[in-house]
Amino acid sequence: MNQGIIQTIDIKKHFAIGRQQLVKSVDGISIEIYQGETFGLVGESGSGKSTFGKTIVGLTNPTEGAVYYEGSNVKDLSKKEQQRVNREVQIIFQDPQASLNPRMQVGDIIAEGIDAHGLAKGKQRKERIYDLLERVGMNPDVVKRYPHEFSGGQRQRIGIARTLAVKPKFIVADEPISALDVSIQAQVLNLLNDLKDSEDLTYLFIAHDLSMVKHISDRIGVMYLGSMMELTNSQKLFNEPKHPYTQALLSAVPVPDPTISRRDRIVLQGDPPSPVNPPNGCKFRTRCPHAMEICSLKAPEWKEIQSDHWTACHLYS
Amino acid sequence: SEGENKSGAEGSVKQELVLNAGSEPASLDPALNTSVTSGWILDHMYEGLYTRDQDGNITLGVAEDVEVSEDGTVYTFKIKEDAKWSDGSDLTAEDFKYSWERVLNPNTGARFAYYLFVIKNAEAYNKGEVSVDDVGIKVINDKTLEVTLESPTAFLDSLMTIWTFYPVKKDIVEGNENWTLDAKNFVTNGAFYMTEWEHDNKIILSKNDDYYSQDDITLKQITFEMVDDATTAYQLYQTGDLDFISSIPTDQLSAVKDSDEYIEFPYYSTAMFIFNVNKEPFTNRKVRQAFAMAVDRKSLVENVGQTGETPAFAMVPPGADTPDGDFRELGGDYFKKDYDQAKRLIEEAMEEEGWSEFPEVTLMFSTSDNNKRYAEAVQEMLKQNLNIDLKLANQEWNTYLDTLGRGDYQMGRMSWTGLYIDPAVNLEYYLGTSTNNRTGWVNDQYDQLLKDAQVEQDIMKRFELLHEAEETLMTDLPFMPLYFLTKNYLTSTGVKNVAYYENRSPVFKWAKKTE
Amino acid sequence: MYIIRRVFTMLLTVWVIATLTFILMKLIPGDPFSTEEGALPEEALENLYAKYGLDDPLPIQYLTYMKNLLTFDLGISMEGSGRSVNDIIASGLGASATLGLLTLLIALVFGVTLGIIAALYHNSIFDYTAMVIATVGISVPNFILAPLLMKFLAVDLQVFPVANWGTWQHAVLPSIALASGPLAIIARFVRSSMLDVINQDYMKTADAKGLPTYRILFLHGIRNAILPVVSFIGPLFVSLITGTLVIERIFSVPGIGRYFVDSIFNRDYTVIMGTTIFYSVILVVVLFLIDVSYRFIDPRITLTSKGGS
Amino acid sequence: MSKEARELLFEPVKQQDRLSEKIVRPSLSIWQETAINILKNKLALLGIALLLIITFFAIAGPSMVPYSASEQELSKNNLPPSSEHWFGTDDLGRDVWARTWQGARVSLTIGLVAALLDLIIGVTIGGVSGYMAGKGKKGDRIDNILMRIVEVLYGIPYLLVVILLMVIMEPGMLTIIIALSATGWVGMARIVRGQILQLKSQDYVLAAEKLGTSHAKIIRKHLIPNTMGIIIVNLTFSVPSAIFSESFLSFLGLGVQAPFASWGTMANDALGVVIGGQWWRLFFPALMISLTMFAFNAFGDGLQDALDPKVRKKGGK
Amino acid sequence: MSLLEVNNLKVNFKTYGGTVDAVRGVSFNVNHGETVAIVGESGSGKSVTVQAIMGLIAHPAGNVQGGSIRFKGKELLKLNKKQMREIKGKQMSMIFQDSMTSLNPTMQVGKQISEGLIYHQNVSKREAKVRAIKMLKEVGIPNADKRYEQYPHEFSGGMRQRVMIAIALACNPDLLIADEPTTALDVTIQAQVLELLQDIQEKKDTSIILITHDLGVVAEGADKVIVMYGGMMVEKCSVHELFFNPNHPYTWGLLESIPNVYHEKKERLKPIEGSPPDLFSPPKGCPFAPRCKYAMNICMEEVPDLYDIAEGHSSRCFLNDELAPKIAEFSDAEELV
Ligand SMILES: Nc1ncnc2c1ncn2[C@@H]1O[C@H](COP(=O)(O)OP(=O)(O)OP(=O)(O)O)[C@@H](O)[C@H]1O
Ligand SMILES: Nc1ncnc2c1ncn2[C@@H]1O[C@H](COP(=O)(O)OP(=O)(O)OP(=O)(O)O)[C@@H](O)[C@H]1O
Ligand SMILES: [Mg+2]
Ligand SMILES: [Mg+2]
Repeated sequence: MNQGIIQTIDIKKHFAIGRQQLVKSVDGISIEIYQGETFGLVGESGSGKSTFGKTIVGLTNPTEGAVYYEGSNVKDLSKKEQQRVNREVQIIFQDPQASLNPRMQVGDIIAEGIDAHGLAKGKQRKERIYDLLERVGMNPDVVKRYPHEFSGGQRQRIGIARTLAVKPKFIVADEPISALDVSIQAQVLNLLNDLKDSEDLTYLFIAHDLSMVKHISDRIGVMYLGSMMELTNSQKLFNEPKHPYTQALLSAVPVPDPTISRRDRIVLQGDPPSPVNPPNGCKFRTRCPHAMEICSLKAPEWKEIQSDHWTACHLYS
Repeated sequence: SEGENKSGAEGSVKQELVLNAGSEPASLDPALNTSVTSGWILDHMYEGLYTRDQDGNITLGVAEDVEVSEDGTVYTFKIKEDAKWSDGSDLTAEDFKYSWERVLNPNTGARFAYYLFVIKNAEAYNKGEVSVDDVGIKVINDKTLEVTLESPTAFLDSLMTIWTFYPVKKDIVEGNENWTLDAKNFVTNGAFYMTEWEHDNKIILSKNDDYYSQDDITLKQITFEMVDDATTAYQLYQTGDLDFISSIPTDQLSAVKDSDEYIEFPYYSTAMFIFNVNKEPFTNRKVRQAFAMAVDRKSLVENVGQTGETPAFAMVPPGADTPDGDFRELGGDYFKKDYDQAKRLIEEAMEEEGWSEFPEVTLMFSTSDNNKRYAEAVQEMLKQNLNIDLKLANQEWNTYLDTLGRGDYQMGRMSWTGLYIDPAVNLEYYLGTSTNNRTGWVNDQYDQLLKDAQVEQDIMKRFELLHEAEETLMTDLPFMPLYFLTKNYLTSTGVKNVAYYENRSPVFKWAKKTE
Repeated sequence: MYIIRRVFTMLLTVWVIATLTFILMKLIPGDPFSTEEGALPEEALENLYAKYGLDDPLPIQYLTYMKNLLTFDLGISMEGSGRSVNDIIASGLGASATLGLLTLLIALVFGVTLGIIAALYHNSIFDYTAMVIATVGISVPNFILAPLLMKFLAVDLQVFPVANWGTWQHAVLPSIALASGPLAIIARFVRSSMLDVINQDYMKTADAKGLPTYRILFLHGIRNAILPVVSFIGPLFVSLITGTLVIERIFSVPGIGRYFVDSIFNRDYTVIMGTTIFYSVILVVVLFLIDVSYRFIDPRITLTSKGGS
Repeated sequence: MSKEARELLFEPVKQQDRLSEKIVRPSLSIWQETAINILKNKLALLGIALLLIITFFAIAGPSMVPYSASEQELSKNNLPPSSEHWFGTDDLGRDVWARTWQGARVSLTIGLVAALLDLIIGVTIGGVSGYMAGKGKKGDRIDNILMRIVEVLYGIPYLLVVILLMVIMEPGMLTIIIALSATGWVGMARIVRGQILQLKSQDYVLAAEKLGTSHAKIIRKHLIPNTMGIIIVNLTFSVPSAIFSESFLSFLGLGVQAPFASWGTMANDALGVVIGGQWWRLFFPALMISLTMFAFNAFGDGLQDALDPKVRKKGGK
Repeated sequence: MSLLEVNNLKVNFKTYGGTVDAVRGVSFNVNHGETVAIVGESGSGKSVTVQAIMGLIAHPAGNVQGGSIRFKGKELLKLNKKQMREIKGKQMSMIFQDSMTSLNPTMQVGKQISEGLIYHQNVSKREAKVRAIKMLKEVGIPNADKRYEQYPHEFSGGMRQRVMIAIALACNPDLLIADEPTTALDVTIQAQVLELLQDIQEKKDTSIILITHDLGVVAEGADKVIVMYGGMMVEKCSVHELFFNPNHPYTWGLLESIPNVYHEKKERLKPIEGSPPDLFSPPKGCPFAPRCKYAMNICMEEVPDLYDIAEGHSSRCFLNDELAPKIAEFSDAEELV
C-alpha cells in the first residue's frame, strides 16, 4: 500500500431535528484510505456509514472536520482544483433506481459526466459509451433504453458505468449490491474488482453482507453510532476481532447451512442507543458484555493496538 | 292634492321604490359633485332656488319670488317661509350665501365652480384675486338673497337648476370634514333625506316631512341600488327587484321596445366626430364636408344605436325652447346625406391640396362597446361611399382626452350634453377659448357672435345671434354631428307620475306606486 | 433571524412595487379631475391640484406619500367623495374576502375531487368527462358564465337571487362563476401529479395496509400531489380575496374589486397607490406563507441553505 | 415421436445456439419514441386532428363564403344561422362564419405565442429559482431575487402597464405580445419553481451534480423533463387565457383593431346577448375557444403520457 | 388445510412493448406457523407473485391471468375490494422490498405505522401511537418517541426498512409476506429482526413467506424453499434438500455464487454466466436453458414439467428425465461448511 488518497480528520456531521436537537450521525472519524485499496465499511444500521460516505465525496458538508484528498484539504483548493477533485472522487448510490433519471436514456445517463467535463464529443463520445457499457458487461444496444426497463443488477451496472466515465480515482460504493441476487452480486463484485485493477481505483465499500465485504476488502472499518470502533485488514478482523461490537457482529452472520443454525450468537443486550443523545464515555458500553466502570467515564481512545490494527476500546488500554 | 285621497287598494301598496344608481356616487356633496348619476340622487334630496316641475318647465323652487333689476344683473330672491331643512330648522338666505361661496372658495376644489362664474367677482374670487366679500352674493335678511351678476344672463334660471347651486347646511359641513360619507350627516332641504348608505351597495332615502310641499310626496322611501352592469340591472328589473332602469342592454331593446314600460325620451346631447383641422386631410374644409355627407345617419341610429336617437345635421339638439318654437326646428339641417357630392368634394380637395393619394385617416374613440360599434359602422360607410379606408384606434378615456388635448389625432369621437338647456351651452363648446374645443378651429366671428349673445338682453335677438353662430360653425364644420341622443327607460307599470327631463335623469319626487 | 430577514425583504418588495407603481402612475397621461361632462378650466384645475397636493414636484409628492404610508395613512380618494382609502378598503373587504374564500373552497374541494377521479380512472370515461368539464370551465370565462347562471338559476328558475349582497344565497352564484376556472385548473393539476403519485410504491404500501380507497387517496395521495396546486393557489388566493372586478360588477357585490381598475381609469392616484399597496402586502405575506407551507407539505424541500443542518 | 428423435432432443446443445440474448425493441431517439407514442395515443391524435381542422378553417374558412369578415349589411344584422349565413350575422350585419375564421388567425397566433413565452420565460425563471434555492448563499440570493421580481410583477397593477404601452406603442400584434410577455409567465415560474423544489432532492440530481453536470444542464435535462406533466397542463391554460387577455387588451385599444376580429373580441362583443336570443354570436367563438382548449388538453395529456417512459410502458389501451 | 394455497398462478403486464409474462404458473402452499422462503434471480417474479397474493397487482396494466389463491379456504381472486380490505393489512400483511420508495415521504413515519392500527383494530389515536412506538422499539429503532415524528428521508436505509417491518407487524397478521426484509440491515439487527419474526411466529403461529437473496437467512430461518427463475418456479423443496440435494442447475449456480466468510482464499466469485431472459419474448423452452451448462436440445424447445425428486421436493428440469444424460451431482455442498 502506498500513501493515503483520502484522509479524514475528525469528521462530524450533525443533523438538526425538531427544536435544538441534534442527530450526531457522524461523530468524529479520522481514518486514512490508501491508494489502490478497497476499504470496507460495516456497522450497525443507522451508524452513519452513508452519511460518512457522502461527506467524503462532498455531497454534504461536514459540520466539523476536514477531508484531505491526496494530501491537501479539499476546502483549501482552488476552484479549478476542487472541480478536479470533485470529478475524481465519486460515489455509487445505494439505490440505483432512485439515482437514475427515469426520463433519460441510458446512453445519455452514462455520458452525463463525459459531457459535463467535455471529455469526448461526437463519435468519440459514442465509442466511449459503448466501451463503458462493455466494460461493465452490458450490451451496447441498450443505449436507447430507459432505466426502469432494467433489472436491479443491470441498473447498478449502469450506475457504475456512469461513474467510471469521468475517470475517478476514488469511489464510495454505498451498499451497491444489497438489492441484488447472489449471482448478480457476484457479477458486480467481480466487476468492481476487475475495474480496480484496470483503472487503478480505490474504493470505500459500504455493505452489510460480511461475506461479501470480506471478499472484496483489503481493510475493514467497523462503525457504531457515528464512531469508528475498529479498523484492520480483513483477515485479521475476521480471525481476531478485538472490539466487542465487532465480535458480536461477526457472530451474527447467518451461514448458508441449515445444519448449523442457531450457533452461539453474542446477543447484544438492550436497545440500540440513539444518536441524538449517545451514551457518555464509550458509546457501545450500554450493550457491551464486557462493560467496565471506566467505559462510562471516559471515551476510549482511538489507537493502534497492533500494527495496522486500530480500535477504540478500554479493554486494550 | 292627489296624494291625500289614497284609495284603499292604493294604500296597501308599499310606497317604496328601488332604482338603480349604477355605482357608488363619487360625491354627494353638491359643491363637489360632477356626475349626472350623483346629481340624480341629489335632485331628490335638495332643491335650489329654481327647479323644474313635473313637465320639465323651470319654476321657482325654494324661492317664492324673484325680482330682476332693470339691467338684468341683480336678482333678489325671496325664499319660501316654510322652506326648511330636514332637521326642522329654517332654510335661510345665509345658507345659500354660505353654500355658493363655499363652491367658489379655491380651497374647496369644486370642479363645477365655473358654473357660478356668472355671479359678480365669482371667477376672481375663485382665482384668489379678490376676497370673498367682493362676491356678488348678499344676504338682505333671513329669507332674502341678493345676487349680482357679472352681466345679464338670460339663462340664469336654467343654469341655477344645476346641483352646484343647491344649498348645504353650514354647521354640518363645518362640523365634520367628511360629512358626506355617512347617511346620518345629511341634512337636506328637498323631498327626501338620507337614512342609510351602505357604501358600494345602496343608498336609502326617506320622505322628508319638513319639505315645504311634502303633501305632494307619496313615496315613503327610495332605494338607490348600485348595479353597475346593464344586463344585471335588466335582470333585476325582470325579477321585480328594480322598479326602474335607465340603461337597457342594446340586445334587449327589440324585446322591450313595444312594451308600455318602455319610454324613449330625447336627451339634450349631441354625439359627433370632431376633426383636427390642423392635420391632413382635415385641413381642407371640403374633406370635412365630404365626410359629413358620406355617413348614413338614419341607418346608423336605426341599426347601430337602436335606441331612438335622431340623426343630427347641426350642433344644438332639439329641446331648447325659444319664443318662436324649438331652436332646432327653426335652425333646420345644415347639410344632408349626399354621396355623390361627397365624392366630388373629396376629388376637389385632393386636387386643391395636390394629394395623389388620399391621406391615411385614423378615427379615435374612447374605449366603449357602443363607440366601437358606431366607429365600425362609419368605417364601413366611408369605405363604401368614399372608398376611404378609415383606421380605428381606441384609448382609455383619460389617455384619449390627453391625446386629443395634444392635438395628436385626426378624427375623434365626442359627445356633449348641456347641463342646462340653452343653445349657448352647446355652441360654446367650439369657442376658440373653450377647453373643450380640441379641433384647433378658431373663428373670431363665431366667438364674437357668442359673446354678443351672452350679453344680449333681448331674447329674440339673442337667439338670432345663436342661429347665426351655429350657421358659421356648420359652414366650417370642424366636426361632424352624428346624432342627438335619446334616453330610454323601463319603468314598472305600477309606477306613476315620473317626471322625465331632457337633460337629467327622471325625477321620482312625485311618483307613486299603484300596484 | 430568518424571519426578520424575510420580513425585511417583504417590506422591500412592497416598497419596490409601490415606487414602481407611483412612477408608472405618473407616467401615464391624464389626471383625476377630467370629467365626462367636459374639461375644467385651468383655474379650477389649479385649485384642485393645490387641494390634493398635486402641485408639488413629483419627488416631494412621492416623499409625502411615503411618509404618510409609515403611519398607515393611505390618503383620501381624489374622486371627490372624500372617502379615505383605508375606509374604501375596510368597507369593501368583507364582501370581497367572503366571496373569495367561498370561491377558493369550492374550487379546491371540487377541483381536487375531480382531479383525483380523473387520475384514478386514467384514460377511462371518467377521465375524459373530467377533462371535458375542465375544458369548459376554462374556456368559458366567468364573464360569460355569470350572466348564464344568472339567467337560468336566478331569473328563470328563481333558485338564487339575481344580484346584490346580503344573505348567503347572494354569494352562491358569484362564487360558482368565479370558481369554475380555478376549479378546472386545479382539477387538471391534481390529475397530472396524481397520475405520478398513484404509480408510486408507497401507494401500494397503503393499499397493502387494507386502507379504504378514499383514505389512500386523500391521506397518502393528496399531500404528495398537491404541490402544484399550492403554488398555483397563492396568487389566486390573493386576487380572490382582494376582489374581482368582473364578477363583483356583474353580481353587484359591494367589494373592492372595482377600485383596483376604476381608480386607474379615473387616475385616482391615492386609491391606485392604496389598493396596490394593500394588494402587495397581502401578496408578499401569502406567497411567503406558501413558501413556508412547501416544507410542511413535503419535508424534503429545503428553501434556504440554512434549512438542513 | 420416435425413440431416436426423442433421444436427440436430450443431446446437449452446442455453445453458439445458446446466446440468444438480444434486444427486441428497436432503438429510437427520445423524439422518435415520443412521436410514435403520441401517434399511438388516440386522445393526442384527436387533439392534433382538431387543431389541424381548426387551422385549416382559419386559413380557408373566410374564403368559403361570399362575404368578407368586415363587410357590413346593416339591414341584415343579428340574423340566426341559415343557409345564407352559416353562423348567422352580428349586430352590424357581418357574417359570423367569416369573422370566426378570420378571428381564429389572431387568437391562435396569440395563444401559441403566449404558450411559447410561458415555456421560455416562465419555465426558465422557475427552474433556475427552484434549483438555486438552498444552494448556498449565492443560490439563495438568486432565488430570492427572481421570486421578488415575480412578486413585483404580480404586484404592479397590470392595467397601468397596459395604459403606458398604449401611450408609447402602436396598437397591434406586437404590442399585445409585449403586454402578454410582461407578466404572462409569472404563474408558470412559480409553479415550476415549486415542482423543482420538490424534485431536486432526488438521488439522480445529486448524482448529476456529483458528476459535474452544470446547473443549467441539470435544470434542463433532469428537472424540467420530470416536471413536464405539470408544465404541459399549465401551458394548456395559457392558451385560452391569452385568447381572453387579447380581447381585453383589444378592448382597451392595444390589440388588433376593428374591423378585424378575434375570438375573444367576438365573445366580448356578444356578451350582452348571452341572455338575449342571439346565441350564435357568442356560441361560435366560444365553441372555437373551447374546441381549441380541448384540443390542446387532449394533446397535452397524450404528450404527458408519451413523454413519460414509465407510463409509456404501462400504456393506455 | 394450509393457510395459503397458491395454484398455478399466472400474472402478466400489458405494455406498449408487448405483454410481460411476469409469473408463469407458480404453485405452493404455506401451512400454519411455517416459513416459506422464495429465492431466485432478480426479475424472476418473486415480488409479483407475492403482490398477486396481496391483491396489489395494478389493474388494468397488470392482470392475474389464472390460477387460484386460497387463503383460509377463501378464494382471494374472487373477493371484492371491500372483502379484500378485511384481509389485507389485518390477516395478511407485507413488508415491501424497496423501503426507500415504499414509505410515504410526506407522512410522519409513526403515523404510517399507527394508521393501520387505527383502521383495523379500532384503537384510539393515542393508543395507536403508543403501540406504534413500541413497534419501533421492537425493531431496534432507538429514541422511538422522537423518531415517530420524523419523516422517511431523515432515516437511514436500514431504519426505513425496519419501519416497513414495523408497519407489517403492527396488526399481528396470520400471514406475513416479507419481501427482502433485511437487505439493508447489518447482521446484528438482521439477527434481531429475524428473531423477532420467529418469536412472533412461535407465539402467534404466524406463517411467513420470506423472499431473500441471502441464503444464510434461508438456511437459518426457513422451512421450505421455492426457487424461481424467469417467472417460473424451478425448484421447490425443504431447506435441507436445497443445500444438500439441490436439483436444478440454476440452484447450483446460485449456491456457487456465494462467497464464504470462513474461506481464507480470495478467489474470484462464480456468477452464473449470461443474463436473465427478456420477459417480453421469453425463450420457448426452459427459461434457464440459454445460460445452462447442461442444456439439451429439448430444453430450448419445451418447458419442462415439475419432476418429483423426493418427498416434497420437485424440480423443473429435463435432466431428471430418464433419457437425459446423467450429470455429476452438484458437489459443492460440503464445501460450504
Ligand atoms: N407493473 C409492471 N409492469 C410491467 N412489468 C412489470 C411490472 N411489475 C413487474 N414487472 C416485471 O415483472 C418481472 C418480475 O418482477 P419482480 O419484481 O417480481 O421481480 P423479483 O423477482 O422480485 O426481482 P428482485 O429480486 O429484483 O426484486 C420483471 O421483469 C419486471 O420487469
Ligand atoms: N437528512 C437527515 N436528517 C436528519 N437525520 C438524518 C438525515 N440523514 C441521516 N440522518 C440520520 O443520521 C443517522 C445515520 O444515517 P446514515 O444513513 O448515515 O446511516 P447508515 O449507517 O448508512 O445506515 P444504514 O446501514 O441503515 O443505511 C441516522 O440516525 C439517520 O436518522
Ligand atoms: Mg446507508
Ligand atoms: Mg422483488
